[in-house]
Amino acid sequence: MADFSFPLLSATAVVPAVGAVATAAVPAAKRTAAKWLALLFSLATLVLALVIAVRFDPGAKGPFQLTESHAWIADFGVRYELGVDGIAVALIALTALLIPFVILAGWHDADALEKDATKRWRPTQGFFALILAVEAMVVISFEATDVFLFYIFFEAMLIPMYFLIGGFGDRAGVDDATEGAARRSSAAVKFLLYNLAGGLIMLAAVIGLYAVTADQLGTGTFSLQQIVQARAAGDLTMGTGIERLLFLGFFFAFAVKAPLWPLHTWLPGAMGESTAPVAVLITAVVDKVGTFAMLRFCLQLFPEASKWATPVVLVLALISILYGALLAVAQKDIKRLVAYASISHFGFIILGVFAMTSQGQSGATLYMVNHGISTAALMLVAGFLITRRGSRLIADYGGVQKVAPVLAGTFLIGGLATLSLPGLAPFVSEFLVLVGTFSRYPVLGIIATVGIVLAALYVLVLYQRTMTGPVRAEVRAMPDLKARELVVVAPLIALLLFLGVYPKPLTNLVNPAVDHTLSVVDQQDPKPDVRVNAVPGEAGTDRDAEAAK
Amino acid sequence: MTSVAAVHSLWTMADGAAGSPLAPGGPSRIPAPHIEYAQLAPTLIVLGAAVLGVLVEAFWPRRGRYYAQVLLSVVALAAAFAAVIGLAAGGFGTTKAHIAAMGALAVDGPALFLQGTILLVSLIAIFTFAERRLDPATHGRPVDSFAAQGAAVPGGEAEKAAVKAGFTTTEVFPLALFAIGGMLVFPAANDLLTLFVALEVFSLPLYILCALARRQRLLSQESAVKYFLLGAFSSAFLLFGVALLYGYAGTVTYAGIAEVVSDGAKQIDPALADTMGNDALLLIGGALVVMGLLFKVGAVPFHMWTPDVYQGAPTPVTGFMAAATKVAAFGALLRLLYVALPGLRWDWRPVMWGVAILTMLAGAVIAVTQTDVKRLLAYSSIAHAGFILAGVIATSEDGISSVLFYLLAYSFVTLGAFAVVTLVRDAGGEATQLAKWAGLGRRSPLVAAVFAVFLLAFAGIPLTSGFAGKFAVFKAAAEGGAGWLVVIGVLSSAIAAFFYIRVIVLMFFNEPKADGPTVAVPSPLTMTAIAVGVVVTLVLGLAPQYFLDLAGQAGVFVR
Amino acid sequence: MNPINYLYLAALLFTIGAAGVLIRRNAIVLFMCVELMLNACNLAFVAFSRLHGNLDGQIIAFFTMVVAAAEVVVGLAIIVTIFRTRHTASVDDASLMKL
Amino acid sequence: MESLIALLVGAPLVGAAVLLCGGKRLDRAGHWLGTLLAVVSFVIGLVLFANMLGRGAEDRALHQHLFSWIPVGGFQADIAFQLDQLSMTFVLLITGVGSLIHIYSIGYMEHDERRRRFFGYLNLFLAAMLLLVLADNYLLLYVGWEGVGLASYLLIGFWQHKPSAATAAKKAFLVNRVGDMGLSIAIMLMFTTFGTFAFGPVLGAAGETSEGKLTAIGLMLLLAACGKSAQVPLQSWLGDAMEGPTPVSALIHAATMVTAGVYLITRSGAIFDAAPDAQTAVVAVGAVTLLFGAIVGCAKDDIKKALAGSTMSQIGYMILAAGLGPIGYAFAIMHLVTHGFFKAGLFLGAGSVMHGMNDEVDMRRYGGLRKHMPVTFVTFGLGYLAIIGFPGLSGFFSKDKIIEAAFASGGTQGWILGAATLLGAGITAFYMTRVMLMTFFGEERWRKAPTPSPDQPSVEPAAETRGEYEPPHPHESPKSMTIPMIVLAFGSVFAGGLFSINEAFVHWLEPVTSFKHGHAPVSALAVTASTIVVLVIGVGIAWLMYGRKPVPALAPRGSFLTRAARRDLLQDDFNHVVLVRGGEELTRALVRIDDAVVDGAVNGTAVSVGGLSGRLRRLQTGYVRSYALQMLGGAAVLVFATLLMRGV
Repeated sequence: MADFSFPLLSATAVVPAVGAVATAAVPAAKRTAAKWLALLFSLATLVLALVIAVRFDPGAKGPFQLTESHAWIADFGVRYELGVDGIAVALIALTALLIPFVILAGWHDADALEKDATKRWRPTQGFFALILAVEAMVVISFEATDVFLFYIFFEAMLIPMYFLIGGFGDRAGVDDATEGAARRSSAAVKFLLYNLAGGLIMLAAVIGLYAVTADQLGTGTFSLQQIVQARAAGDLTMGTGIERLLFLGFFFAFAVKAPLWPLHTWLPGAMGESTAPVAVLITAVVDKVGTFAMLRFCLQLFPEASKWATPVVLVLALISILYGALLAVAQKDIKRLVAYASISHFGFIILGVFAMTSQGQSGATLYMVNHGISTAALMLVAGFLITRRGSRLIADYGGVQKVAPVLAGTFLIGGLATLSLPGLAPFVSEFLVLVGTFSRYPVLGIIATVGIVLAALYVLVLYQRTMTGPVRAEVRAMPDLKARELVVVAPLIALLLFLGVYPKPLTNLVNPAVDHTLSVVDQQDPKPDVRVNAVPGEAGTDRDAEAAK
Repeated sequence: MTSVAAVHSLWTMADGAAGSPLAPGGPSRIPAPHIEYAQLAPTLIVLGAAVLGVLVEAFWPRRGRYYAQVLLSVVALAAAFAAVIGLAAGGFGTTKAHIAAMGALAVDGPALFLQGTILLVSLIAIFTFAERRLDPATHGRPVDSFAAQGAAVPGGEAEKAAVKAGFTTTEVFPLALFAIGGMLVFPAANDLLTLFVALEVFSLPLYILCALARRQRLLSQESAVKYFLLGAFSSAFLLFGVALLYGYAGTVTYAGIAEVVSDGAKQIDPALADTMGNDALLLIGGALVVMGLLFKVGAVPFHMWTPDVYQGAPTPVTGFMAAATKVAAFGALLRLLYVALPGLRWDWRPVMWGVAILTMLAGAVIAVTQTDVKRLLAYSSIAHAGFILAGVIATSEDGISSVLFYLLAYSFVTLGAFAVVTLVRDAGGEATQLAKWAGLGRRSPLVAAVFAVFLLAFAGIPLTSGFAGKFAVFKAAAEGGAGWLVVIGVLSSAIAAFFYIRVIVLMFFNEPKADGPTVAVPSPLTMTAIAVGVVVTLVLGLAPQYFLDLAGQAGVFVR
Repeated sequence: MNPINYLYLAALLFTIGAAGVLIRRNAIVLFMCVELMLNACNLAFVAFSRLHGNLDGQIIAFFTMVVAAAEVVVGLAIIVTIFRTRHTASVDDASLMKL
Repeated sequence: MESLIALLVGAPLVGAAVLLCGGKRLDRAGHWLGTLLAVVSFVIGLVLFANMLGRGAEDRALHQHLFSWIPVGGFQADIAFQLDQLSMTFVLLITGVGSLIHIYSIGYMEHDERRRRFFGYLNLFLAAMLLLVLADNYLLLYVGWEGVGLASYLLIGFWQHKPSAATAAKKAFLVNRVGDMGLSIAIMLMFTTFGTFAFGPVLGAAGETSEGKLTAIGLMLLLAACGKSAQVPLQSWLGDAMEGPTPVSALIHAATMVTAGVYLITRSGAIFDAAPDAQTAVVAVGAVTLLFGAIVGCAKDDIKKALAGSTMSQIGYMILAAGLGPIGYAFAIMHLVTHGFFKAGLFLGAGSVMHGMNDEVDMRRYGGLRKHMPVTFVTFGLGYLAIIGFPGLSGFFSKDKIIEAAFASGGTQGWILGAATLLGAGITAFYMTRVMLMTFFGEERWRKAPTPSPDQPSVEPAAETRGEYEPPHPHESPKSMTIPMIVLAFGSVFAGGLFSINEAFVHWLEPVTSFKHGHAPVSALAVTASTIVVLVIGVGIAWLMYGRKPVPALAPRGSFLTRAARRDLLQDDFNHVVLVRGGEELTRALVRIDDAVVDGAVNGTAVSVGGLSGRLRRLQTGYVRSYALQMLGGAAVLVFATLLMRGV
């Protein structure tokens, strides 16, 4: 894309950043204006993201496209290097897509705080500005191909996230204001410290990486491509011990973010205490950076160490899957239930990443996207439900289906997506992950399959307890979804259906990137023991050609 | 017998005395010392201004004195800074770097860089000194944060009279200037005597400044007396160390000592050589001198004074001390270790490792349970001293420049933070109890946000100067092979993050108290101070390259 | 007599001074002990200068005295003010700030 | 022609989409639209059928490749259809019966304000079921497989305000999920073994891999079949599924969906043929279930639950037949079709009875209804005769063949299976006769108020305590309901016969499910004879118990077996104790661990740091002299450390 001089990637990150500033600057009186402004900027970002997706050419040579590279901090060997592969494009698109919905869904989330608003203290403006800030940082960390650049935003995004959780938490079912504030801030602090600790340990590894490269390449560098190439050329050979230590440093941070058992305990609190849109922001957008980084940095920077760690990681992922699902079954709080469900799903993603098969990793990437959409759908509808009833407890609901059928219906679809029902997007990714895992580790694959039964269990139990049965007095007057809420949910559901039936655009985008990763790690898919007719791949594609005719 | 030899040697040396500066045979043959005034300009300007300041105190009419003093100090500091720039531009930082004033002072990269930093910081600090809008005017006259009359008994008749008469302690400005003068010399000192004198020159005025708080005079005086006694105590150790080093090397110039250290004991008088293992002299002496400096930088276990003094001293002074003193002291420490005792590297490195680790951890851990903002910042400054030590230990050019950069970054953050502390006030003056800061973010988001920025910089969150600095020193340490030091540093900064975050939580997430403090609207002076702090913090966080280059070029000591 | 002994004396004086700082309560006495330490240093300087047969040490001794004198001025000023307010010169009373 | 296949699935799918998204404005026309689309796809089916007959036996299979679905490396999943004789049979059954039941539901659901939604779900089911049988690869089949599961979930729980319904729906879905696990593992195995999971290649290459792998695949497929077709040990959901509206029970839980397992096994014949152990497992499951279901059917007083038991048992027959390999496949499918007719008919009959009896389901509250609803009586009766295998009716032909095949499977296995199937036939005769007698014959028990009893939830105590009980007014159902029943009755009478005319059905299927004649150790005649004997015995006993003496309004305590059978042979109790309770305990324990251990570790560190901080703070005593002391100590340490380094 040399001919394409306009810095598309930077723009995609800058627009929301500018939006954040602009929104924050809106005077206190113009609250609604601020909301619209934020929405506008998020949509602009979406447009840019789509342009990226269009500009991106899956077939092209080289791991990264639309690259930008400028000198930044020479002393640290840091360059401002951006570039996207299929995986990044998919996730950027996801982020840019979700943020407008998050903003719409959170339209009134900050209103509760307006009571003690002053000329200077402008909750609404702050809320939406922070959301946009998070978007900007997430986007750029998806784009960064310089480890240091990535690290900076990987860490920095914690701050706005932290204020979103602690400052604009969920007031539903909180009778005592100060007690609620305490719960919120403790959740926020836990989120921040947990991730900060992870990040700092990663920092040590980042510095170590610099030391290694500086020692062996003469000048220290953080450029992913440069390091990968140097490795390939044999100029860079890390000692086994060093490589493992560095890998662990990186992986720890990502495992906290992802989150992987047993580093998950911050998530339920954070999601439970924050409003639904923010919870979506956490689990559907921010956490993806962790799994994405495993795929892009852990595997490509430290292939040998990754292989060395694979067994342990896979087992942890497996534990996450089952553990998260079982705990989800036992939750009394809707949001915490979704949180534990997410932990289970992240287990699947990590399983797919480290299965080191093309199905596994493509599946994992699709999973990131699909999980983002499905969780968003489920969580946002849950949020609408909670704001209506003013309680997060499952026990406080019942028979909603009768009074608010549309709400119940969308909730059910979100749930079915979460239990990855065939025909909905998550099924595709989940099955790919399972197949990918199974083809190399049959036993793990089978155990992981138990997860789909548990998923059905917690989703259906949730649905039954909240939506079915005799109508409870408290929900009798519950209104059905409003127009704004439908605008939020309908597209998500449509997307779930579309990607469930026709995920090809996504797979086409992702496959080359995955193949590249696998080649870096130098792993091939295990071959089937009976070779049936030609290569199925070709068969599939040429049959496609026919279909096209 | 040995004694005879020794005595004899004295006579003989006195006889054919070519080289000795004090050769007998009448004053006619004493060569006049040759001083490069131009190259010492920064120091001279500041000290000269200080003297002028004293005269102003003596003769200038009282009502105009404040303005005269402020003007004088600002101009002087600006001029001195200009001089530093001039020298640097003249290449004295790099190519023309050399020893001036007959080996007393070095004019080289680190010296100029640090002097520049000190001068800038002091300039800002003077602004906060001069702030007169925060305290309510008494008897219609604006007052600053210093006692009306330092000598008067708190709450006594004399003080009342002084307040009524509208006295203000404008002496603070010359005092500050003297201190700054000493600080300028400190990192440039190229022999142990100059080191000691400079130390005292900047310490003594600080002792007094500490005692001059307008409010809570008891605490202020207590901090002064503590600082003074411990300071004197430590300087005594330093001096004894100097003595021993002199005894070992027979000279106090860094170059001379380094030479002796490198080519062993042959220069030592046999009388010494066979009576005591002269290495012992060297090692003990070195250790004691280093201890004197560690006291100034507030490294564990010589940090006790820090929290008490930081808390009791008038906040502007605290900010000034916290920022400038650290810069000067680390400068001196660097020069001592890199120029005088490089031969001892293998002896002091492990020890400094221990000190660094202790300092980082102790500072971070103790800070966790602090309840007073100023004490909190004091402990955080201790932790930071530990981080900087990690860079010092690297014993590489990278190490030096990283430390220089860190000092630049850190000093501005600190100054800004303390400046913010001066704004948050209630009836009893500054409200430094953390509990009172609850919900500040609601009352005045701007101030809270600014303070949050400083805290995040302290915590080393990316995109702030704190992160760049921390990364620089840890990188240097890692390249110096101190990987585990880095890991421990990272862990302790994780602990440190905890209490910085705590303050942010307090400010933003806790409901404001009814009787909570209010944020006073300061004059442009303090505003500038804070603004500069924020700007530097962000600039050094986002685009540190230029300053890293600067520090990189300045990273070479002249020997 | 061997000048080394002066060094031992100096070390002894220094130790006494340090010990004094640790045991005495009265600020003035404390301060005196510090002065004693400084003078111990002076003695060491002079002794070394004698041993090395150059005069630097003796010059340094003069500097030290001046510095010590300056210190006295400042120190006494502070101690006197605090005595005025508290009507005691015991350093143990000056312990409002702790932990 | 190919392009029509997609339309086949598309029509009801569109219907579902429109009806479910359409909103209230469709309430009035909704059911018509739904029915119309069902009929449309039936018509398309007929067209395709005609077209297929037009071609030679071998090249009857049609393929349609829509687009490549999930292409990842070697993993190529396509959206592609395959319409061969086997699929065709199912298509006609599904769309045919489906259309009838749509029509029936128009009347049956008349008074339900959510009728539009009901038809939407029905259409959704049709689409999914058609996808299941038309898919040309296992993954797409899996989509249909879970799709029908979803539809069944929605329809069982259609009356969601009833907790029992909601629970039943959830249970059905969960149990099915366990089966689905089997299917997905099977698909993964196929992928790792053959590198694909399309029917053609997999079944073509089945022989080339190790028997062990095939056995594994077979067993996994069997697990799936058990879940969907309510076979032991995953049968527990079917009884509860009767909570759904009766048309649903007729369509999904009798005629079509529950037979998907049979389809799966028959479709995967090639795999099973190469894996004898798997086949043995299949027949074992079939045999056990056919007896299990029959026994349960004997003890139920709820008419629908009794029929459900019978369904289970009949599908047991099919599974067993399918497990017998080439000698059984065709008969399994044939019985499947005939069963589709008469069981659907019976359910619709039951529905019509309930319709006339204010939704009373307890057969002990029926009796003598033949006078009041003649059409229902006749159609139901014909269905009854068909299912017990009355000579000349559908059931007779299909079931008889299965029994023969069972004997033909040879050796002791043959004898055991034969015996089992025979016994099953007898029990079938017994419980169906019981149903018949209790419902349409004997005194009209519904005339007098129900006698209060603890274990009769269907009785409102309020009514009879206040003695103001007015009996229901049994009446014949409207045309929209009776016509389908009549049509089905025809099916149940003649289908079997038609199929058996010089083995038309068998030959029709032969290209797909290779057929070979089983050689029974006993002559076909003998089998038929013994079947009839057993049948007579069964009917006789039933008449002695329920026909001759009046049926007690209150169920007698009965033998242990009876009581166990009432509770589905204690299977649910087992599930409850082991799975439910155990699961709850496990999750509770995990919650505690999560708080105490995993999270505790984290909080623990924080707390301990705080404690350490508190302790270290105490060093800061505030006394200058202690500071000085510490400094001195520090200095000393510093000095000695330095000396130590040098070793001086």
